[in-house]
Parts: sequence; C-alpha cells; structure tokens
Amino acid sequence: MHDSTRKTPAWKRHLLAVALGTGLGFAGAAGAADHPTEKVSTTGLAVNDDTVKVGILHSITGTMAISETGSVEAEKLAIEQINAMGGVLGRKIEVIQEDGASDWPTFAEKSRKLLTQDKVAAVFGCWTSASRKAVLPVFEKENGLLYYPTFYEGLEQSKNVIYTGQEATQQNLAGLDWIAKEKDAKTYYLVGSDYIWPRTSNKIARKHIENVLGGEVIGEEYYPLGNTNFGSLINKIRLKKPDVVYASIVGGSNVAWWKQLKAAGITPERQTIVTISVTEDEVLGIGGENIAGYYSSMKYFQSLENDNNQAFVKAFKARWGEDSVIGDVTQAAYLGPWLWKAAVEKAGSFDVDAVAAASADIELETAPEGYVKVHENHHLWSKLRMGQWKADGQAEVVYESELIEPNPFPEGYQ
Amino acid sequence: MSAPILLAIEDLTVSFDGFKAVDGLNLYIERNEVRVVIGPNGAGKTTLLDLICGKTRATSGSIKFKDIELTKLAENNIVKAGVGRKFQTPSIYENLTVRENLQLSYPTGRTVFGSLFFKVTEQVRERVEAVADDIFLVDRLDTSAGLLSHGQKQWLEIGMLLIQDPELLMLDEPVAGMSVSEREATADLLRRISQNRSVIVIEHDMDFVKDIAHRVTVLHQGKLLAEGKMDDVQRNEKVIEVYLGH
Amino acid sequence: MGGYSGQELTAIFVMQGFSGLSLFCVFLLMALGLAIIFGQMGVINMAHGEFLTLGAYITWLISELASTSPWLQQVYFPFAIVAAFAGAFLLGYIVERVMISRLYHRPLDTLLATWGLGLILQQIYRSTFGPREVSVGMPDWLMGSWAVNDMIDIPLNGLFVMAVTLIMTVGVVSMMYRSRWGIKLRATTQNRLMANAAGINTKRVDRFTFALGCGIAGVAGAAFTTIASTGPTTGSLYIVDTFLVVVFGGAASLLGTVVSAFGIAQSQSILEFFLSGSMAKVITLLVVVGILMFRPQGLFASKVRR
Amino acid sequence: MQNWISAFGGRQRLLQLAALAVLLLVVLPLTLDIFRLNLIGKYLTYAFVAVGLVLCWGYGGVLSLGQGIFFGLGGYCMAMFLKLEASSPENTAIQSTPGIPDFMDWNQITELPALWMPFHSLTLTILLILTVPALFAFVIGVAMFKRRVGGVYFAIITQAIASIATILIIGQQGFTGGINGITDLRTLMGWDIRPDSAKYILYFLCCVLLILCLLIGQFVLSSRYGKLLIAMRDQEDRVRFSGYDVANIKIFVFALAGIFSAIGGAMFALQVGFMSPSFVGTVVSIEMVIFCAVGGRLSLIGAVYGALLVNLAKTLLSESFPQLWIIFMGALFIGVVLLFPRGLAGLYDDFVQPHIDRFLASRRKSAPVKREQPIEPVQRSKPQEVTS
Repeated sequence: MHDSTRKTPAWKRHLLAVALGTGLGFAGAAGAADHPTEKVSTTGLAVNDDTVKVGILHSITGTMAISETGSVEAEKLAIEQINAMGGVLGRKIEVIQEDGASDWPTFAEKSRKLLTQDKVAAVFGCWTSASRKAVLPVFEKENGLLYYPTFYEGLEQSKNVIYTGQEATQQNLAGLDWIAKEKDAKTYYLVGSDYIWPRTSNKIARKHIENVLGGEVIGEEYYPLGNTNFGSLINKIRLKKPDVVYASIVGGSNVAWWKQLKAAGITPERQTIVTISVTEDEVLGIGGENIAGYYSSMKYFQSLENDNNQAFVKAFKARWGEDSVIGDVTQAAYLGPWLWKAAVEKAGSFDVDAVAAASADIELETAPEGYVKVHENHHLWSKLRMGQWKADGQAEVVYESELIEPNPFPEGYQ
Repeated sequence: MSAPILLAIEDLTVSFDGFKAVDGLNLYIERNEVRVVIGPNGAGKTTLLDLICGKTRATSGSIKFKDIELTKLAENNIVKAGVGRKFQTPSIYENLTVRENLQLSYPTGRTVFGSLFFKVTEQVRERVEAVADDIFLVDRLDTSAGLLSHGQKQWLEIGMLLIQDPELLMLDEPVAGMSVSEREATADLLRRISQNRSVIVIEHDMDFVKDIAHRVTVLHQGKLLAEGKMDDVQRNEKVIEVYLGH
Repeated sequence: MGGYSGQELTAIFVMQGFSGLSLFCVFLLMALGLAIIFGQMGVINMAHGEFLTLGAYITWLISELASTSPWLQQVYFPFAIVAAFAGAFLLGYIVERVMISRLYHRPLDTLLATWGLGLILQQIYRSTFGPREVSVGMPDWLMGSWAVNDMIDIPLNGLFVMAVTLIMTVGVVSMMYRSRWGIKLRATTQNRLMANAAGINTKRVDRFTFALGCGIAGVAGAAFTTIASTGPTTGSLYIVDTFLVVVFGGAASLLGTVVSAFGIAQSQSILEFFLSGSMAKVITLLVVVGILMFRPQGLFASKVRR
Repeated sequence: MQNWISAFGGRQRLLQLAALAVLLLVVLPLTLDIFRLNLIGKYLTYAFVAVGLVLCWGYGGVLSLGQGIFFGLGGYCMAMFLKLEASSPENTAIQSTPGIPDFMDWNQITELPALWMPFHSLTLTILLILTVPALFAFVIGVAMFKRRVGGVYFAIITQAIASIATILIIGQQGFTGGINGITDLRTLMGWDIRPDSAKYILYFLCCVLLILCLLIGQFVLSSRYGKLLIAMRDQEDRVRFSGYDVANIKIFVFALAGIFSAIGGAMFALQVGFMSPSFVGTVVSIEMVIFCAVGGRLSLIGAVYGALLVNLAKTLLSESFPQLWIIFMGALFIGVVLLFPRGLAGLYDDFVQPHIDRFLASRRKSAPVKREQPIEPVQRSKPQEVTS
C-alpha cells in the first residue's frame, strides 16, 4: 500500500497519534451509560451500546485516488483520536470503508450500500463534484448524512450534507480583492480545466472582477482534463500580458502547466499567477521549485502557525509518516468527524434528522484552520488565506481574511 | 462463326505505383465460349480477373459486359449483372455446412432485410440439391465445409457460382491441387456448365487446358502475346520463347 | 491582433512555432514505439502508455538517488534515459514472450489482453509508488529557458525533448532501413513464412521488435518527466491520441507517422492559439477522423498489388 | 411451431434463454434484497451492450471500441426527458429562470435550448432513443464500411470518436450538465422512480427488454443474415462476389448493436437515476467489450452472464480488496483472451452441455438432441485490413 514505504511501525505510529490526539484538548465524552441506545438511535442506525458505525467513501483506485488519499488519512486520524478520547456518546466509532473507484455510479452504489445495508450514522467522503452529485439523491432519499471535504463550486445546499470545504465565493472573492490591491491589477486572464468547478469559479471571479473591482477579463479558456500541452496558452498570456493569471487547472494537467510555465521563462516576478487548485498535495507532483513565488487561494495551509495546527500536523505525520503533506482538503476532511461528534453530542442522538438540525451553529475552536462554525446552510464560516509557495513545497501565508460567511447561492454572481 | 460478343475489354490498363500489371489489353469473349488464359507468373492473369469482377479498379480502359460498363460498377452489382468468379485458393465458408454455403449463394434475398426474412422454399431446396448433384457433393450436403477435401472445396466454390446461374464464369486455377481423377471430373463438369454460358479459366496444367479450351489467350507482362486455338498458340514462337519453352 | 508591435508578433510567431514543434515531438516520441509495434507487427498495444509510465518512474527513482549529491543531480539524466529504455525494453521482452507471442494471428485480441496488462501495471505503480504524482528533480541545465532576445524565450526542456526525439527517430529509421535487423523485420512483416524459410528466426525478431517499441516508450516517459506529470495514470493520457497519429500516418509507414505527428501537432497548436483549448482539441480530432473516413489507409500507404 | 423455434435459434438456445429468464425474473428477485437487485439491474444494462457486441464483433467481426457512445446516447435521451420532468417550474422556483434544468440556470442559460425541446414528450423520447443511435451508427457505418475500413482501424477510429464525444459533453456543460452529468432524476410521467417498488418494476422492465433483445438477436443469427455474418467473417470477398453488399451487412449489425446499447443506456438512466459522460468514453467502451469476451463473444446469452459476473466480481472484490480488484480484472482479461477465447460460453459448451445432452438422451432415447456446432472464433483479419 501507499504507506508501506514509511519507516515507523504501524502500531507505534498509531499509539503516538492517539496520544497526541488526546492532547489536543477536545472536550471529553460522556459514558455510554448516560445515553441508552434506544434513546440515541431511533431510526435503526448501526448503533449499539459500545459502537457506532460510520462510512468512509473515497476513491482508493482509479484516477482520483491521487487526490482522495489524503482525505481518507485525515478522516481515519480524526476518528482514531475521537475513539482514543472515549468515542461519541460513549461509543467507539467503527469505520466501514468503501472504494468509489473514481467511478460515479460506484459512488452511488456504495453510498446506497453504506446507508441501507450497513446503516451507518454518517459518511465521510466524496471528492469530485460529480461523485457528490451522484450520491446526493441517495443521501436525500435514504436520509443519510454526508461530510463533504472539497472546496467546490457552490450552487448546492442539502439537509443531508455538511460541506466542510469552501464554496466558490468564499474561495474566490477575498483573494481577488487582495491581489487586486496588492498588485494593482487591472487585467485578468482566467484559465482552467474544462469542467464544472473551474467554469463556475471563473464565472464568479469574472463577475467580481468586472462589477466590483472594475478590472477587465482579457481571456478565459479551458483545456480538456488530462491535457499536457500548454505552449499555445503560455504564448497567449505572454502576448496579452495580463496583470494576473487566475488558474484552476487540475490533475496531471496541473503539473504540465507549471513545469511549462517555468520552462517558458515566465517567472513570478514577471507574471503574477493566482491558483485555486494547488494545495500541498499537488505541489508534491509539481515540484516546489516549479511553483515557488506564485500564489494559492485557500482556507488552509500546512504552514499555519497556530497551536491547533501544529498539534494536527504532528499527529498526522506521526500516524501517516514524516513525508506526509497536508493540503486544504485534507484538513477539511479532518474536520468532518469532529463536527459530526460535536453535533451528535449537542443533539444527544445519532439520528440523522437530529444531528442535521443540531449542526447549525456548531463551533469548533480546535480546528487546525482556526475557529470554524457551521452555518445554517450547512457550509462553514471560514477564512480565506493567500499562500505564496516556496521551493520546499510549503506556502507562506501572506494574507488572511476575516471569517467569511458561506453563500452557496450568491446573488449577483449567477 | 462469329457468335455475339459477351465481354469486350478495350485498352485496359492498371498500374500499381507505376508498375503496369495489365497494360493496354484488348480481349473479346464470345457467348458460350470456354477461354483459357495462360502466361508465366506475373503476367497479369489474376489481375485481369480482379479487374473484370471489380476487385481491382482499372487505371484506364473499359470492360463492357453485354453493354454494361463494369469498371464503374460495385462488385456486388457486377455479380448481379451476371459475372461469377472463383478465387485461386478455395474461398468457401468453412464454418457453415455445404448446404448453407449453397443456400447463401442463392441469388435472392441479397439485401439486409431480404436476408433477414429469407425463407428456404421448396424451389431453393431443389435448386441446392440439383447443384450439389452437379458438383458431386449431394451426399455431403450437411457436412461442415471445412471438413471437405481440397478438391471438394474447389467444386463447392464452383457450385456456389453455378447456383447464381451467371452468364460469365471466371475460374482461377480450378484444378490446382486435384488428383487425376478429380481433374477429369472437373473437366467433365466444366464441359457441362459451359453449355449455356461463357467461361474464362486461368490454368497452368496444359493437358487440362487442351482438354477444355475453345480458345487460348497468352498474357505476358500485362500484354496480350497471342490468342487462338491451343494448337496454333503452342506453335507460336513468341509463346514458346516466354513460356512453353521453359 | 491589433495593438501589438511587429517585433512582438514575430516573437510570438517564433514561440508559437516552437510550441507546435514540442507537441510534435511529444506525439512523435510516443508514436514511434507504437508505429513499430502496431505498424510493423500489427499488435495493438494498449499498454503502451504504461511502458511510458514505467520509464517515467525509473527516471524518478534515479533522480531520487541522485538527489543525494548536487553533482549527481546535474549529470544523472542521460543515465536515467538509458535505464528507462532498458527497463521498458526488458518488460516488453517478457510481455512478448509470455503474452503477445500467442496472439499474433488475433490482432483484436492483443488489444484486449494488453488493455488488461495496462490495468495491472497501473495498479502496480499505484501500490508501489503511491497514488500521488511524484516530482522528478531536474538538473539546472534542463530548467528555465534560453532567452534569444528580450521577447523570445525558448524552453530548454522543449529543446531537450526535441533532441531526444531526433536521436530516437534517426536511430529507429537507420535501424529499420540500414541494419540487418531492419531487413529481417521487414522481411518478417511482409512474409513470415518466407522469412522463416530464409533462415530468419522470426520469433526472435518479433520479441526484439516488441521490446524495442516498448523501450522507446520508456525513453518517451523519461523525456516527458521534464514537461509533464508523473503518476500511475500518466501514460494513459496519451494513448488515444497516439493511436490516431499512427493510423493517420498510414500504419506501416514511419515517414507517415512523422508527417502525421507534425500535422496534428501543428494544427492543434495553432487552433489552440486562436480558439479555446477544448475546442481546438475537438476540432483537430474531428478533422483527423474525417480525413480518415475519406482516406482510411492513412496519409502514406503504398498501393499494393494483392 | 417448429418453424418458430428454429427461427429464434433452435430448441437448445431457447431453453438456455428460458433458464436465463427464470434466473432473472424469478430466482434473483426472490433471493436478493432490492439493493442487490437494483445492482443486478444496473449490470444488466451493460449486458445490452455486450449482447450487441456479440452480434457485431463476435459474428460480424466488427469491433467497435465506441459502444459507450450509443449507451450514452440512449442514456442521455432518457435522462433529458426525466430531467425536464424534474425541472418543473414549481421544483425550480428558486432559480433565476424556473422551469429549466438546474445546471442550465447556473450556466446563465435563460431559455431551454432547442436540442432539449423534443424531450418534453415521452413518445418522442422513446422514438429518439431508438432512432438517434441507429442514425449515428448508420452515418459512421456508411463512412467507414463503404470505404472498407475494418478491423483494427475501425476499432481505433471508434475509440477516437468516443473520446471526442466525451470532451464535447464535458465542454458544453450548459447543454449537457458537463462532467457531473444529468443528475437527480425523479419521476417518469409523474411516477416516482426512486422508491423500492419502482425499482422492482424497472428491474423487471429491464429484464423483459433484455430478453426481447436476446430473442431479436437469436432471430437475426438464425436467419440467412446470421449465416451471412459468419460467412463474411470467414471470407469477406466470397460474400461480396456472391452479389451481396458487404458494407450494408456490416452497417446493419453495427446499427442494431447501437440500438441495443441505447436501450441499455436508457434503462441505466432510469434505474441509477443519473447519466454522466463517464459512460460515453473510451474506458467504459473497452470494459463493455471485456464483458462480452468473458461471456463468450459468440454467445448472446453468454454475454449476459459475462456482464453479470464481471460486475459482481468487481463489486464484491472492491468491497473486500480495493487494491486487488483492478489487478484481478486485468488478469481476467488476459486470461480470457489467452486461455478461453470462447469465454464462459465456451467452457459451458465443452464441460456442461455434454452432460446435459447425455442426461437428456438417456431420458428420451427416441429423440436424440442434436448438438449445435460451436463456431471457432477464428479471426483471419490481417494487420493491414484496409484494401486500397
């Protein structure tokens, strides 16, 4: 498996992680005796006096395994830490993990299995929008609860989903404001992989640039997923000389894009580039030296200096190996089990309706990204940070916004 | 004695990347004639048959069959016009039975929907059996064609042409690989089927050629070298030089 | 294109031409191995991309070893290319021996079997190297660009890929048309029985040819680490395009492969400049498929007497 | 009666079909819960494609690596109809333009595109599901087969077309829903397709349609046309020089396979509740070929078992060994091609059928059962199949 190359024996890492987890200082759990099973679970979920089952549903195989591995690791870490603290309502969390295999109907099929066969109390999973769209009707019909970690295009809200990543306005607007001011930018060039998230993000960015910032979008274009040749695009950028290139290129294309930029002699001094699709995970493949000096607009970077984050990074590395890196989505995935635990404890019940209702206004003081709070639209209040990449693959946070209210259906941006 | 002309080939040329396999050929076949085409390897004999049946397209020249220009016609329409062709290596459907081979060649229901709703009528059955009788295979009708001997496969292919009752039948080396007795049977078969149609035969076996040919055409390097009765051709010095003399 | 100076336009024209040339080299390097395997042997190797990936991972492994010393870091790359070739060659040799050799009379079946092989290799890469992409550390002389003047920057890695492509192409062509192996190969593909009768060990020729094609894919993989990503599915990104290049060129003709790679790359690159990337790709593919419908034998196919 | 039996494949084939029907319509619904049954229903939609491939690849010798296009055409037609119904003005009141599908609204489309208009009517939709793939196959077929593009070339070109189709669907997200596809399908003419009861009904509908397709397939193969397909695979020139238009024969079988695939796609959209471009692309198209090869490329019924078993194996293995199942699948493909080119059906013919024959013969000595001759999957196609 992917972590077989790492040195520390598994049990040792595990113990260490648990020890660190307890040290994080989350509120202790009450014993199961105070919460009889027939009271905390009235809808036939897989809850007994000792355990509660949850599902993890990510792609372990296929093209998306690249991206989803970190989320699985983060979710498992959070669950292990919660268990080490006594679990949720006195019950240990048991994980049933399923492979979505980068295939959307498989996601739908597996989510149906988790909900109807395994009766899990919550599912942590999905990564791409397409997989979330595929499982959403299943969760709504079977009344399940999904914690979805990825930053995404917004335009969605469901009782059955808690979105722990940022929606598009949270990720784009504050960053654009900052870069416009910082670089005195007037002209923008929007590029992205050709699918829904880059297109929607760029749509919001374009409205903001044109209507709020008074700038001009001088180019907007999309390349097929998997495209590895950006020569023509780079030439166009060179010719049009935009103040800012705003990029949302994903996957294998991403690596080619940055490498070719560097090879074409484009430097961060000559050309400002802001990307919304590069986290520490992607930098591993791109190579820090190829992206150093450019900006990512994210809510979380591994280099954040608060205590929560340092404990989290330490625990994560202890559990999954020193070489691990933690990106925005990985952190958001880590929040899922903690948010669920908090909501269950607030509701005093595992029932999905109760947990969903209790979720609004749940606060987490201990999140690695800092304070977060669940909005009643089931997205998180969060900050936007602008990170400037360094050659070692870490980012230096150069800007941090105030807490931003999630707004999945933004007026004036549609 | 000039019987009406069935097939008129004029100035026929085909070139493959500059190499002229058939070069300015003129050839006339009469009705009910058995014409044998001979010539050394590479003389263009098989290419000539390919040109007539449409497998190869002519570079220039014309092929008129009963006033129909064949050079522009699709292969299947050439067949429908009444030209049948047997290939050098027996090409039959080895995974089907002899009966199915013959039935598939029966000349109705040749469109997609015609073949989907094709019914084996009494008439078809009788015709299949009659042809099978002609080609000495009447007791092998339900044998898989792949199991036939080489000679029998040759006959079956001839039978598949016969069932279409073509006016012009072209046979490429019909007795190659046959035993002496099979050869005699084939010669006998050819005489019978040439009663009411023209036949073009390519053959190397001179005894067999003598046995069946009305007239002989000798090709050399894609050009006509000589034409006439077998005896005359055999005495032709040019022919002796390039071919028979070896 | 109003508002730009003549100098700017010239610069863009040069760099745009270069960008088309790099894409051409990417296509050609991928297609060379395939042209030998598919064009000469008639084997459809759907796992061709995975051989490329193997080359890329070998390069990565060596770059990791080399990263211990700054001096090694500068010189390892040529060795990595040789190692990538050797690794892919060896795997190709084994695959031919175990699998392909039994399927020569069933070309469509090689397609299915090699697709299965591709799946297995991808998963092995994923399990061994992890699902994440890896970054190959580049020597300094491969980074950045060569500034011809203020306007024109020529990417060094593009130049490097071009050089590799040129060497490989010349090598393959001279092997095909100058060496004894080339004669044997062409004899075998034209008439296997006769070649056997003439004392050519056709099985060995097959094995060597297939392995050589895979080896070239390995070199392509090594070269592509300089311009694109290295992950378990890297190779599969190229496979459809590459087959199209080979078929479009006329499968049996190496010259055809070169010309078709050039044509497809330049038109895609130019279209990308004037349109959006996705549409450029769609239009290029459509045109190629359209031409293939009118000229199914590809651009260069000799008319053969049969 | 005898005529009818032979017109649909003969007694043995019909008995096998009956056994399959009993399995699908009686045994599985009685033994599986609705979750598993719905999965089987999903796999059966792939079986439509595999059955089409048996006709067009196994018998016709035409390997298409683009069957996903037809599956997608059928699926998208059905999904568009269902999506329009789900996007009633009441359901979409919060949109800036109520009454159009949600993804259009996000893409600033304010009016239903003309392309979508026909999908207001179910009759028209069903008609389109059947005719659009047929027409598309016809166009590809005319372009390719009339020019004698065959074998490997056809495979690669269809693959390229599938890849173009995927890029187009993903790129035109305002019209197609992009990479997410068309999701959240709810009702068919007001009938909710999501509850268990509906899933049962859809499953049975799917089975019945599949059996119908199998019957059509057996009818085609038993007719003179079916013999022609075999003949054409063996000796294409002989067929041509027996007065047949070979191109038309291929076009028909390709179109028929396309229609079958489209029916599968439509049933997929109904049972799974969405449709996405990942069912149009090259990967899924090759997988379909594999289902067919595993089942036996010369057996219509085998293809159904192939689709079922491979997918079942995929589901079960991915539950217990997520890392291993891909390797297992790969090994399966190689194994089938190298060791059992006739697939499951070949194994059945060699090992099971003789026992059944013996058993039947001992029961009814008066009527010995005639073995149908297995047909060797020889492919005489040479690498360069294009005739110039």
